[in-house]
Amino acid sequence: MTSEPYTPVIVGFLCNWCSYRAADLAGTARLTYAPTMRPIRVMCTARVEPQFVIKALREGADGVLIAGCHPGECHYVEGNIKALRRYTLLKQMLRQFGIEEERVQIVWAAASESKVLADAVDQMTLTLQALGPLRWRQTVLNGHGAEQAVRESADVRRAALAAQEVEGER
Amino acid sequence: MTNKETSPAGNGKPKLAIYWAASCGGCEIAILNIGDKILAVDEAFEIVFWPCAADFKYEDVRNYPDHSIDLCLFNGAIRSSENEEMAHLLRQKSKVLVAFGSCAQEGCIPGLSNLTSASDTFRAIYMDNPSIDNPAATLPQTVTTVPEGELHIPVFYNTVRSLDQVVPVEYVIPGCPPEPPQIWAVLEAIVTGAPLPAPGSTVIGASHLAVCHECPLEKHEKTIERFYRPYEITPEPGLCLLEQGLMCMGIATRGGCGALCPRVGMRCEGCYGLLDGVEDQGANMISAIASVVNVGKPGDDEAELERRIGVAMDSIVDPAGTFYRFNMAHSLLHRVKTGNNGDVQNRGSETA
Amino acid sequence: MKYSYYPGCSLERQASAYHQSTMAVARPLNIDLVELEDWNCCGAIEYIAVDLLPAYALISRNLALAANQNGGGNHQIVAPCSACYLNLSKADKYMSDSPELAAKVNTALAAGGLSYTPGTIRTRHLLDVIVNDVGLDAIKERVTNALYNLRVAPYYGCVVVRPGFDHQFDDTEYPTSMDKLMRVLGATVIDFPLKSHCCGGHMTQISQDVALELIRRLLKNASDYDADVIVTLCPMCQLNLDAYQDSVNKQFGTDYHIPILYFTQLVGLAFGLPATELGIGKEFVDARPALAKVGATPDVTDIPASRRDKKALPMPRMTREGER
Amino acid sequence: MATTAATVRPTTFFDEVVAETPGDPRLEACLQCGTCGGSCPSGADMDHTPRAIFALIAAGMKDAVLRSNTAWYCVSCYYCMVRCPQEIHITDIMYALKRMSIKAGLYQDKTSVPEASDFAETFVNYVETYGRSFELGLATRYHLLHHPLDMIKMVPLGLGMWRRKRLDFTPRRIEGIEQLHAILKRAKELGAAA
Amino acid sequence: MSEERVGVYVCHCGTNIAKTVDVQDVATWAAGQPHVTVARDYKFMCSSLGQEMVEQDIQEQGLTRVVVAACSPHMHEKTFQGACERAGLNRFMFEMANIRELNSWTTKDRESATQKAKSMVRGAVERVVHHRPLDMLPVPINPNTLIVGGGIAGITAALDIANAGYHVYLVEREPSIGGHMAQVDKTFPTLDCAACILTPRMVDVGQHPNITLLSYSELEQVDGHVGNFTVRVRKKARFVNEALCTGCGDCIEKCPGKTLDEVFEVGLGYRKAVYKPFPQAVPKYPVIDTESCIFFQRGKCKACELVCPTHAIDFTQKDEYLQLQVGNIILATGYDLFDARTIPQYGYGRLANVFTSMEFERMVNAAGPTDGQIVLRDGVTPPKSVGIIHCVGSRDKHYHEYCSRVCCMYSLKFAHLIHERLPDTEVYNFYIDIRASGKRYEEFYHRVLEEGTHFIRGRVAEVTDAARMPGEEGKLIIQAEDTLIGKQRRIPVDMVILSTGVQSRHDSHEVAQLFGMGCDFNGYFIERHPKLDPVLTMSDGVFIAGACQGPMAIPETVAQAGSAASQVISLISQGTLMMEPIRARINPDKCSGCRICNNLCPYHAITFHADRKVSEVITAMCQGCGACVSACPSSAITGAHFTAQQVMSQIEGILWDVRETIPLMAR
Repeated sequence: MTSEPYTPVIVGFLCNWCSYRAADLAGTARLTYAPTMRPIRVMCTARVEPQFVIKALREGADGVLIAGCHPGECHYVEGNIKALRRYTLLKQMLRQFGIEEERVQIVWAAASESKVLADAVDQMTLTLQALGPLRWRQTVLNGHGAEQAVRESADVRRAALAAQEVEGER
Repeated sequence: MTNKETSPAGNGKPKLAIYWAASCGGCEIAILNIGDKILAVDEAFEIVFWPCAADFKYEDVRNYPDHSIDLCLFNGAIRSSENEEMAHLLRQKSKVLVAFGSCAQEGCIPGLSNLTSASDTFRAIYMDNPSIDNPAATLPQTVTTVPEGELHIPVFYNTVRSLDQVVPVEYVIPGCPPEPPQIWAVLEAIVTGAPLPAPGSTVIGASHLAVCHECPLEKHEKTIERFYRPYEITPEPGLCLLEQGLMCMGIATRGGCGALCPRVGMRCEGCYGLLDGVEDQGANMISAIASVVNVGKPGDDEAELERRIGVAMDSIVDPAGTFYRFNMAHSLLHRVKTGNNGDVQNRGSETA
Repeated sequence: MKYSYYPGCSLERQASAYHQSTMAVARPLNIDLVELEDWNCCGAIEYIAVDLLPAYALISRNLALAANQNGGGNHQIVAPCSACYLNLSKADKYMSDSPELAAKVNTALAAGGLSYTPGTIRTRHLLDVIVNDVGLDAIKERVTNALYNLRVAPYYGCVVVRPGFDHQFDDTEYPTSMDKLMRVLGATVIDFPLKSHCCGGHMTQISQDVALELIRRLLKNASDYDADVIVTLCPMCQLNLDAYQDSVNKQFGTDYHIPILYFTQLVGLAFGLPATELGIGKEFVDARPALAKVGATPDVTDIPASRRDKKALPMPRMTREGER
Repeated sequence: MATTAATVRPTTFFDEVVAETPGDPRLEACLQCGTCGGSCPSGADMDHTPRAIFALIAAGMKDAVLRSNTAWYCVSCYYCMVRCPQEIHITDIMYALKRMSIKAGLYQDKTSVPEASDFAETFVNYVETYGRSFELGLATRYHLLHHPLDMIKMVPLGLGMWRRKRLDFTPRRIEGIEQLHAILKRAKELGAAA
Repeated sequence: MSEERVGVYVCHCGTNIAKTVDVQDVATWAAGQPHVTVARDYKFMCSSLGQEMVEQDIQEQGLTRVVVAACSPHMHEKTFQGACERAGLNRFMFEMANIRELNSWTTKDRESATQKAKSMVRGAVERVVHHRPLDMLPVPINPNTLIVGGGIAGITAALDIANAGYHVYLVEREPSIGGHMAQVDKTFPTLDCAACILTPRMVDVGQHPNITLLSYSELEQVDGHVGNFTVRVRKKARFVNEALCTGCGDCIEKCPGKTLDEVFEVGLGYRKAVYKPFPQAVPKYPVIDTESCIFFQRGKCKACELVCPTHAIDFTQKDEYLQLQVGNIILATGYDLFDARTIPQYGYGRLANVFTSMEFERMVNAAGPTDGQIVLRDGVTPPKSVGIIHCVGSRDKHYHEYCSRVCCMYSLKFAHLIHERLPDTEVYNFYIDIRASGKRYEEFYHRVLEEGTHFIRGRVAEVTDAARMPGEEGKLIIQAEDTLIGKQRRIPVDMVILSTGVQSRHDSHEVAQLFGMGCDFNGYFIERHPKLDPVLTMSDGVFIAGACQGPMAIPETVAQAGSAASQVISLISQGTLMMEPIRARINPDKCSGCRICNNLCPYHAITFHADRKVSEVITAMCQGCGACVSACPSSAITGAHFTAQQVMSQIEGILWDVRETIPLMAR
């Protein structure tokens, strides 16, 4: 299902205390990684509302990366655990919308773990390249197309009749 | 708005239109449920279009001058080309267009079919349905040639939309259906010429606070270990249902209904839709609910933490259908992912 | 409890006593061991030294067969030989960690019409199954002929406890499962300091001088502690300590006569099974004199009077887990 | 993606060793503490302790490393691996060095231990032929090759084994031997291609 | 919103950004974006000229918002906020796009980097137009201070603050203050007697009019926020009435209940059931340990009650609870010692003559269980040879990856003390590296070398009593590789000392949670900045000092304690404190009283008003994490400077290109 090679766009929510600093450190250490992640700083992963994630996907991102402190190391004690709970439920729901699991990821990167963060971006970029673009606006904008609905109902009928023929020959 | 303008028929009463698009008809009944007050409505308005109650043809409406209808209550979602055409037509003819009820406001139950595609819907209705015998695989066709000529029926769209996604509306009256006292309050205000809020998809006939505000059940700090479906437990009376593990949507749902469901021990399903300042009802619900699921604490092993949280969230069955029961068509995602041909793509292990 | 059983090459002949005694005690312990059909050699520690991919393919053929035999479910395979246990669990672990390796191995397996998903089969050592699945309480109930007064040195060797891929069941430095098992059987257990040191492995073939020195250390230590028998759980350890004991005595001018038995043989004896059914008699160093010391009642005089000197400083309390 | 021609670091011997080891052996993390050398049962007999071998690898001294008897004296006890404070996969690296030394042909050097590699190769031969190992054949063939004079010493042991029914005179062949051959052949091709 | 006038400034950062990002292109492009009034690029935005450019534009062009695309906000956000403020613009009308650390330094692909920079700028522009002016929050400061932990850190900080004229509550878990330093015999490298330098300070604490010493007490609960904390302390029952007790010690002498002292004597000595940890204990009052007291266990005895001349023994005493009001808190909870039993191959607990370093400290201490005699476990035989093993539990991924920083030096001290007391005894130190990087440390190392200590460079593999060769019988054999000669060695010795490292307190996670702070992987409290703010934490008004922050020796501990004290004193002297206004606020007109948020706040900053059925955030307690903001199902909670509108707009902004290029398929 891989289409033409494309450069994915990832929206990255980085917590101010660990992962944003990890990202800063990745730069300071001149770690090279894919320029696909567009960062948004939040004070804590607990500030990442599920609707931010959904909004990013809807507005054209191919994936969303949430990055925070390791559980137990949150600067706000357990904000990241709240984030993990929301993320877990959100993913279960996104699956119902046909959005592949890999498109929304959470990663724990402490302030010193610049490599972890850089690797996560690279890895996610590869994964998204394999999955192909998401183009959610296209899904929404084209979904109700009239022509298409007409074509489809014809398709359904054709398929059903073909199936019956096969049945009949037996 | 002023309601003293002259109408084409010239009897001086403001003109009222009521239309039923993709919906169950409950909204029409809700209007009748205002009881005796219906006479006052008849008294105050001249009804110029109400296919459910009186014999009007679309052609009649087409012949009205533009903006000649003073108030149009439009219920139902936009599901077919007919719905869409009527939305445009009534928009053109009406001064004030009101999205009446949840279907028109946010897609409501018809909107849930955005979790599938038109072809899958047809397949379910006309082919795979156990009570259907359809050997010729006859499906609704938009164009059919008969000896007399070509017949046309409306196109069944792939995606359900709300009214305001098709045409601009002045006001929205939420609810599935809107509660009769609220309907009357709005109509009364219009009849008496009371000032209405500024138009622009503005919600009227409802509260600006969540259902919890009207709900008499006792509320505490919330910590939830797991969730139950309504048949699994008998809720303790007098106690917040959400705290008892029932997925009550009241926290994220606009009030105005008087919290009728929770009062009698039924969880709120969210029919009054989202609150002002909220972009996505389901996403807000996820955030709120997941926050108070009392699983995991700092210092837990990371893998174990993820596993346990996963298990707790698994007790929420069909999150999309639960959190977007009424709001699907108005949500940020709007529908399930489709391929270039509009087909629903592989959806993993979707269970409902 | 049902398991796939992977005997390994040694148990076919060289260590047939281990196989015999395993089968003999499996019945009373309610362990159902179903031998993996047409299994092949695990490659010991040699194959991996020659070629990487064929070595993993060789091992994985067994895992694939086991997965098929069990209908693709999540199943367990029991290996009594330490090297087999290591190889099966190691291959599974490394393939789980490296999808790339797993893919290559699967390409090779495909040439034989097989495939294997890492993580499908869990490899267990026989000792782990007996101590942790059957449980010491259940074993205790079965003991009819307790091994009172027999001084045993529990000898684990290396690769059952190290490196302890995913399913580590005992300490890598100071294992105690077999100590506990032997105590349940009524034996007097020596706190054997070299319990997890090396028996020489394949060095008996490659550089006998190196191997004999390693064997000597173990025999000396066991003898320093007055062990009657060394009890082991690995065919290689048994062979080295047993068959080369004579060579050690010749090389170093020592006179060790310490029989080397499999733990399953002692379990069998304590259950009252006849020695012949347990393969006793196949060992080079005759076990009969040692086993003759088994008494009907525990010898109370053997317990050392441990009065500490008043001036002595207190010993640290051992509160570590597993020491209770 | 368009990138400017980056300077590519030439592959070093260190890289080769890491590439030959499955997984991430973490070799670069060695802090030369000597826990491995101290723990090794055959450490006293090695030309270089494992720690010293790692230093030699880092220094790029390929010849010295692949000629050393160190890897061949490894008894696979895994003490070094579980004790290493940096969690370096030492035993796996030893296996990798054995393979590299066979490939490079350096083990044939008279100062090293050709016996060990030949023992391994003889063993592999039997397994590849029959699917299972064959102790008698292994011992005789290998000893005839390397220690013909010691063969006589082996006789009592062999006889003892036989008397105790611990020895087969004929190898056992598995039923699916052709399947195994096909698998191993493919694996070797894949290994060679890499 | 269209009336907002945004200035965009793209920094070259010399070539740091300009090399990879086409900064001129970004600036030219930005000038054409919505809301943007002026867009410029400049060599060094953070220079005074760059800042002046911003200030000038604000004043001359009437900018209402400023975006600077440069380095990390952690680097220069405050710099540019200052520039805005100088030009009369509220500091929060500013946003930074980090196109250096997060962009130009991480790729060589100029085209992608430029595109990413544009996205980040557009995101910042879309966000900044929704910014609201915010004011810093003033908070009054209660002048009392709580110090938790009465080791050398707590003692030092308490005296510093008390001497400045402010009141201190010093809470200590054990019956006496003094901490680990009181257990130690000599301190390296000066070989001062620890007791001689510590006890005068302890006495000062006990007598200081500005210090309330709460020993044998534990912290139960902390509420409130900087300037105004309410703390609940449990004063455990001593069964000795402090008002009557003179500390004469008669009760201790007559007590028949003897038990192993596992705390102060680390299991090497005994104490009575009624006891003081050590003779110079402060406070001087003993405590009765109910576990070993014959009266508490069997109901009979009361020997202490009989002999007490002042009738101070009170078997009916109960735990007391105290409520304290303080403005600041210093945590000086110290460290635990690594448990040597964790490493079985070193034989501790199994092999009698393997000792831990703290056991040895007690042994060489003249007031210790052997009166300072260095002897084997039999209590009489002096060792002829001693092996000291460094890095036990440290520098090892299985235990603690970090260096414990004190072991090398105390191991050298041990070697010296052994030479001093037992001149004929051989001492072997097994080490990986000798870390002697303090004042006069290296010189001390040289002195020990000259005294004839054997240094073997190699981490010990195992300690065993399994003799292999003649000469090893009856000895402990230390096996290691001597890495300097590349050979395995086995050294038989009589005594082994394990230089165990330090680790965080076993309950550090619970304590951290009590104070709403974070712990790192190893359980050490996280400082606000490891270099620049080592004693501040993320919780305003909570400071840390000493080894609860990480392994450190006495001089650094004392320095940190002094630093924490001066931070507290400066806060108190200010009277009020200005705090960042990034806080949550609940709009009472939108709150439905659903109470979802009520227990989400780790700082307990949210209260529910049952009468009005609305929840409220106590602004001063809020730390601005946003957990409640995200959770509010009514969107009634706004997180200042991180509002949903601001973030959603930023999302639209950074996705400007993909949003616009997705084609609308024809109907």
